[in-house]
Amino acid sequence: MTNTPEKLDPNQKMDIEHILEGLEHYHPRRKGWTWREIPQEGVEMGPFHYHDMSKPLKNSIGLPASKYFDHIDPQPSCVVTTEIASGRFEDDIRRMRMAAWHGADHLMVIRTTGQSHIDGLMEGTPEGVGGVPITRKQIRASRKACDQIEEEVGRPINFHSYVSGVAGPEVAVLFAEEGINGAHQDPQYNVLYRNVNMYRSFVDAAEAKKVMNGARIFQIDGAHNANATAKAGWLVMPELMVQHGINCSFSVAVGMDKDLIGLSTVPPNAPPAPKLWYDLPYAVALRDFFSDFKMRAQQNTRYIEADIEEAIRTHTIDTLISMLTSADIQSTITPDEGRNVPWHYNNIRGVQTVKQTWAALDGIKDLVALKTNGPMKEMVRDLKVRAVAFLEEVIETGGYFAAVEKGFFVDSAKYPERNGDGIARDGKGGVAADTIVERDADYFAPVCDHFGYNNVPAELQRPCDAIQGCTLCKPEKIVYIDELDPEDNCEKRLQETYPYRKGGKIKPEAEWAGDGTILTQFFVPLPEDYARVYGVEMAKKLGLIDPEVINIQVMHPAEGCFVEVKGKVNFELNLTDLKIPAKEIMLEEETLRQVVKKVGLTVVAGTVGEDEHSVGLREILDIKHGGIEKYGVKYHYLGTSVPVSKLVDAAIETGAQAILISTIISHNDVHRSQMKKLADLCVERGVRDRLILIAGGTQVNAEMAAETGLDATFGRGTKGIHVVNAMVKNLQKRGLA
Amino acid sequence: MTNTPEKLDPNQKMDIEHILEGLEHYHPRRKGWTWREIPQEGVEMGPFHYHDMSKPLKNSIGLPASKYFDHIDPQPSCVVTTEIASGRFEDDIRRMRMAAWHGADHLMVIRTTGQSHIDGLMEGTPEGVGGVPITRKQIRASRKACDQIEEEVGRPINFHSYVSGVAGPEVAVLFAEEGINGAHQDPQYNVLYRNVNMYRSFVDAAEAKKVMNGARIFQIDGAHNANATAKAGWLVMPELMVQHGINCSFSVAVGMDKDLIGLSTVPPNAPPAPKLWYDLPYAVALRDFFSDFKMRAQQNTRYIEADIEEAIRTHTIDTLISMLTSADIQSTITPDEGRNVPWHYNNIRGVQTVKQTWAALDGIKDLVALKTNGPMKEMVRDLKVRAVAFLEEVIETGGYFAAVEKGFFVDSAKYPERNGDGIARDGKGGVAADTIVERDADYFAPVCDHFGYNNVPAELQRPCDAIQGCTLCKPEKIVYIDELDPEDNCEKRLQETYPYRKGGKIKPEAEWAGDGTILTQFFVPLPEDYARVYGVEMAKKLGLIDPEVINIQVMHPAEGCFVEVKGKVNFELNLTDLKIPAKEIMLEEETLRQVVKKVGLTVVAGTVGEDEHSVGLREILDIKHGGIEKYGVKYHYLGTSVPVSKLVDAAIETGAQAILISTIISHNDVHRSQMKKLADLCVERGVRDRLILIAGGTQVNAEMAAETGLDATFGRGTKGIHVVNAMVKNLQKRGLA
Amino acid sequence: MAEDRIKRFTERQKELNKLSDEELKNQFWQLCDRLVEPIVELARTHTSPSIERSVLLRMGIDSITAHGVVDRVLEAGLLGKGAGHVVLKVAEKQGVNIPTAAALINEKKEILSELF
Amino acid sequence: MAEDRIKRFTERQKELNKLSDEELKNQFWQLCDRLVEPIVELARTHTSPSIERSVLLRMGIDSITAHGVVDRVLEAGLLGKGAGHVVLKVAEKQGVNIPTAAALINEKKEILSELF
Repeated sequence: MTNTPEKLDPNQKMDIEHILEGLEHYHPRRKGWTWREIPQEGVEMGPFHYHDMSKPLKNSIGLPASKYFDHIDPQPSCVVTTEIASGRFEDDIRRMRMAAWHGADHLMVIRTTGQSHIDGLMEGTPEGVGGVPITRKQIRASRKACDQIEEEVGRPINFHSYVSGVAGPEVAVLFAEEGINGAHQDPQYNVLYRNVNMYRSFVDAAEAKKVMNGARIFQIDGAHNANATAKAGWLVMPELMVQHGINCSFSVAVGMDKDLIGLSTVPPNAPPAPKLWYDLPYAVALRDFFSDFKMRAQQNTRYIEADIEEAIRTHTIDTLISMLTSADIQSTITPDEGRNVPWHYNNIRGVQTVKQTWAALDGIKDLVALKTNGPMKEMVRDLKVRAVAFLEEVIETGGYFAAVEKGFFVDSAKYPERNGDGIARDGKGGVAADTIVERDADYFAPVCDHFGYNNVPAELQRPCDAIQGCTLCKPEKIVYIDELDPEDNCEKRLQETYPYRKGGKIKPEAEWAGDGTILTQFFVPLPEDYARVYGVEMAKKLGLIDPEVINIQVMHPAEGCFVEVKGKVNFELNLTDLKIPAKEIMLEEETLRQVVKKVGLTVVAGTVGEDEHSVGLREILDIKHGGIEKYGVKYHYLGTSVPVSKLVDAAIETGAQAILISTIISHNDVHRSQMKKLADLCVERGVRDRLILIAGGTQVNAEMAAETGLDATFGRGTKGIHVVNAMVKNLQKRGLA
Repeated sequence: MTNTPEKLDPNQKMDIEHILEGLEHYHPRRKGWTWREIPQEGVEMGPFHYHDMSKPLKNSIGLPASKYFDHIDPQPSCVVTTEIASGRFEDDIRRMRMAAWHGADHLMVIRTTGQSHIDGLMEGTPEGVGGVPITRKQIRASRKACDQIEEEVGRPINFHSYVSGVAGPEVAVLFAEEGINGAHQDPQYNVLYRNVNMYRSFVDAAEAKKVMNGARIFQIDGAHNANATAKAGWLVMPELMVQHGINCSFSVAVGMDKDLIGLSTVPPNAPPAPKLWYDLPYAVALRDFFSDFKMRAQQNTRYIEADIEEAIRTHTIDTLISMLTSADIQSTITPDEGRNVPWHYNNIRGVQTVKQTWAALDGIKDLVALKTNGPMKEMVRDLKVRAVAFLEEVIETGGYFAAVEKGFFVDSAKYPERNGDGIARDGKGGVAADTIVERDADYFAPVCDHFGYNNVPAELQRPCDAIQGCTLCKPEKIVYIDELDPEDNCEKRLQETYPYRKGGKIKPEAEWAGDGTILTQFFVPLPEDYARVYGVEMAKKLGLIDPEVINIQVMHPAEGCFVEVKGKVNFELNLTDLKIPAKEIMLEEETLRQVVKKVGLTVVAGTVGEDEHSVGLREILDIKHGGIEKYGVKYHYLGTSVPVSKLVDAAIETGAQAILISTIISHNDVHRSQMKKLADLCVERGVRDRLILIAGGTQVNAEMAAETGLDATFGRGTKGIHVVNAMVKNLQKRGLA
Repeated sequence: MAEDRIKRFTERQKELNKLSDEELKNQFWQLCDRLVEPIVELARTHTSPSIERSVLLRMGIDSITAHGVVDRVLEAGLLGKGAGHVVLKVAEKQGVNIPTAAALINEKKEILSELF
Repeated sequence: MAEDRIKRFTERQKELNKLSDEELKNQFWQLCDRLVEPIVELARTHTSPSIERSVLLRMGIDSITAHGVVDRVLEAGLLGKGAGHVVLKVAEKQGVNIPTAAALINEKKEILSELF
């Protein structure tokens, strides 16, 4: 069956309940991984030519500064990942849509804690911890949503999860059936970090990889966990290369195509350490050895603290390293990972870090080159030698399993040194120890994509002919289970959050719909221990529930601290109570030109309040910036820091019908006082009724007109036509046009 | 007179009132600019060798992640600037101290708006707008504070201000007398951006520069304003080179030493534009032409919007460009400049951006090289050619003044193109037009560091012998004026803020002591126009005064927005009402070891709650990480994701006296529930009185012990000794030791 | 021991430094391949409950039933035959379809006796 | 006009491209120096109220008095002599010290007549 997804309206929230309808009949319309389209000739956007970008999106949201550049939103050539882990898949889905609009096309859903130790598949949509239970229903609903989202933004979305733990082969089959596009699969990860029995882990992995390959699921390994766990992440690089090598060789040996195999690699170091000095040679060595495989560049988490800005700087440098070497996938870490479960907007910040850095450094390889001699050459070579020596010792020791039992891996010292803090596992121990069984001579598995010995009857073309086709050939054979737990499921949760999604009640949210969580930031002139207590007390005074200090930075031991406190608001507002200023209905351009011509509209303009920032006003005036001149308005520009009285005099002299003032300075409300001054002076001179008074500036907003006695006031993003529109309407109102 | 500054106590706030005492007798103990000390052999810090760092500070605060690296705080080889502009110098001073502790040694105080149009010196300490009035009293108090602060941090501080406007020569003398170390001086800036008459501006500049040179004041030019003002900053590069060239040539011609002359240069572009593609060739071209002069690298402000994170990413890239080329001074822009007057902690964030990037990329020039061929070479050469052609046209046009009158400068097109939006000034016009006077043959100025024709009597060795020495030779001749305005001065303001500085009342602050300003950040599932209104309403509900939305980022047009709202708290707390948890008094290491030995202290440990993060616990346990083992404690480590019951069993079997659990997962409070579970189970098994129960984790805090029924709980930054200390004290309390 | 290891490494280092970058790379991959060879053989000749459940899933049996079936098959010591194989046999013997056969196995495990 | 300028630039460009990097750099500095030469001469031979006030400051006169003195001197058409020069003359003539002389000038400007 084919299923073109329903079209989403960018101005409507996704209807989660509706997505859940008819899931039992849903099947993925596409299988396998998709890379971005990269025009060979580069990409032209706005005034710029980009060297290393992919096809732009149909719908997206650019960086804030894009307003200066015709709102362009260049898309990196690499696939961009964001990891989503709200714990409720119905909230994940909304977050996926936001992330896609900001440029993510690889959406990783973290599994609920402990699923890897569950010996079988989970079903339904119970609430997760630190992630969601990966189930058929959760995948179908999410993939179905992704189908709609990818149509909305105009680029395929790769949906990603994890094939690890003691149910690897089943999970792999589930993913193959449901159209998961990418997955982590690394038997070493199970052994070292999940304590799954080593034999079981590898035997299962062979089957899982075969199944993944059949569905063209892109594989990412788990070596990055080694430097997330090592005490001195920058020392374990030789071992990391060994771990990558083992998973790559094993994957190829069990039949995986190289172009489906990716290395999960993280620049191991972070400032204040000299990051580049360690991370760049490592990145080069890795790409030399693994030239046949794909690079999934991840950002550093090992040394991320509670400070968002620090994380973003380090991740900007991580992205620089990717651009100096290579990255097929650039993954992002939410900058708040060091302090709480990722919040909505921090997924976006992570994606923006890559998007912004990629644009900023576009073409860097044409401008700078890696040195191929000196320390660079030596360090690269040294890493390679240590990695090979490591392998030689493993073999000398009796092979991989023996080495694991001796604690060769995840030792925090630089090979060959040992701190003896490596993770040693016992071949007879671990989860699911002693559970593998030898296959008999007449072993038979009547299905496709099965790995290993299989005594398929000679008369069969495909093994699954024995059962007239397996689910991989006949999706209709897949058995869909909805919910097992009548209480712990998304329908119940959706009922609870209904008011905040569709019921007209408003609460902020950070993790889940309606959780009410907000963050406060402030400086308080107290030493750290006092500042911490004050933070909680202040939040309580504000009425926040469960206040918690999630970050403190000492500005000076005695002078004070920067404090961040999260808490939940104890109220909800009604949508109907929000008074939204009516959207200005613009007159037709033609009408504007006619009126302007008819009355010979002339204005006097200048910046006031000792303000030398003329660029904003010039853009409003000049024809070449689409200013009021474009619509036939004549103007006298008096320059910068013009006394208000001088503007009024000029208006009277020249018989202008309007005065335009601009000021960006708002310190002590000088902007307001200047506006009032203009209005008062015109009244004083008895010309108020003859003159249209308009003010603009970055700190100005539409409401200020009323309070300062002007006819119209404009803030950021105003264009000439808005000003003309206001003047013409005003003239009409006064019967002057 | 010599004056060794009073010693500051890092645990005491600076006493502003005390600093103001005896100012009339204060004279600077040092004059002129100071560069950082850079050890030729590099700098060793913690486990690392740095290639491009300066001598470490005596007192400083490192980046948050420095805790992973023995709290090292490497200091860049360049001088680091922060611009301080609270509008009240008494608040500036506290901010200077914070900035110095975070690595700033070039403190720029912005002038109050309009001071450049004041024909003379200002005196006293009236409140400023967007900066402070630069006066003798303000400079003395600030420089006196800097003397104390530089002793505290262990590095000279360069105090900086502005020699521009129509009182340039007087300001220069004031600065020379009061020991200002650096200053902006650029006659072009006066002409183009302050509309000072062009002849007056240059005649004054010659005198000012001569005076500055005499006091070894480092000069920074004003060319950076051109790209802050140009519509397309990345196109004006040839003109920027011309502006730099004119000020450099003029400065040298009037007697300034080249090593005192710095270019104020900003990478003109910003993402989403391909920043590096424009900014790197420009940086190279500039450094080629201006190899005899210093580079003051500033960060981009032209394209900074209201988003802090976006600004920080762009400024990280700006710093990268400095490191790929060169920077004698790296200036910082507060990341909130796009939305409000800089706040305390954003000065620190700006400085951290440089410190963090500099550490991250230490040694980059040994690892990567700029390409000297291809587009790089062409673009560099093209910029140089255009700059020279620009100069040729200026001369052809009749020289500099003629070119200014024709609007050659600050045109937004790329030379030779013109948009005709350049700033044209009239030689007969502008502030202080027609005020220069020709010197007579018997013109005489009986002072030092005077520029130009001076008919000094032959018998005099120095011109000032005629008056037995000028103030530059005899500081005691300087006349100090305290205050002119009995109302608008710092003493009055200090009385108002007294409660918040010394009176035990606590309010947060962003600009001024006691202003009560805080910031709230949140995501709300509303479209932009609704989110904006909701932001203000929510803030009102929280009781915030003057709430204002200062940033909105659309996460998705329908799904919601990230919103930032600032406002003032409507309450103050009393210091005495804050209950500070008593600081734990640690037992002597020796005592700990004895007790541990005596009772043969043994513990059982493991991570719980499906948590595979073992690194934290290992560090608490292992001797090589300074863990409890170091103090003689024996431990049984049961591994990761250990069921609580298993830990209790093991404790009973092994006769251990304590159980240590670790969990970093806090989703849905699993950490709390695991701790409670441990306590309950021990009670159930009747072993609670025999066992000391301790939990730790990144999301755990000391208070949780009480609420979960454990004996002690530990959060971030805990060391083995803390845990041993808690166990021993507990044993003693129970009479078991 | 530690000394020996470091000494051993220094020797290896000396040897490896003789190799060109290309040779070093080949060496790396040869060693990796050699390392995984026995592991791949182990996987080729063995199966596990999860593998067998994944086979049953592919045969159109729901996850819950599949779990039960594999437990029964394991108890009956027939996992080495392949759980799918077993279900297939039962289906043929009982003349029912695959899902029904799976269900039957969960209902009465005697059905597994004398299958092979 | 615009066309001419662009055309003129293209010619210049052609010429300049013949220069080596070093020659181009020298050309840049020669032009800059040539450009500022007349400006420096203007500065050498002229003074301004601010310059003269800055001289008085250096002579130990407070900023407020200095401001008044320069205004008086300007009115008296004596700025070309140098305000410091004027104060010095008054001091000598009246036999008072510099600050007192400055104060006197602000009190009665007649004092400035027939100084030179």
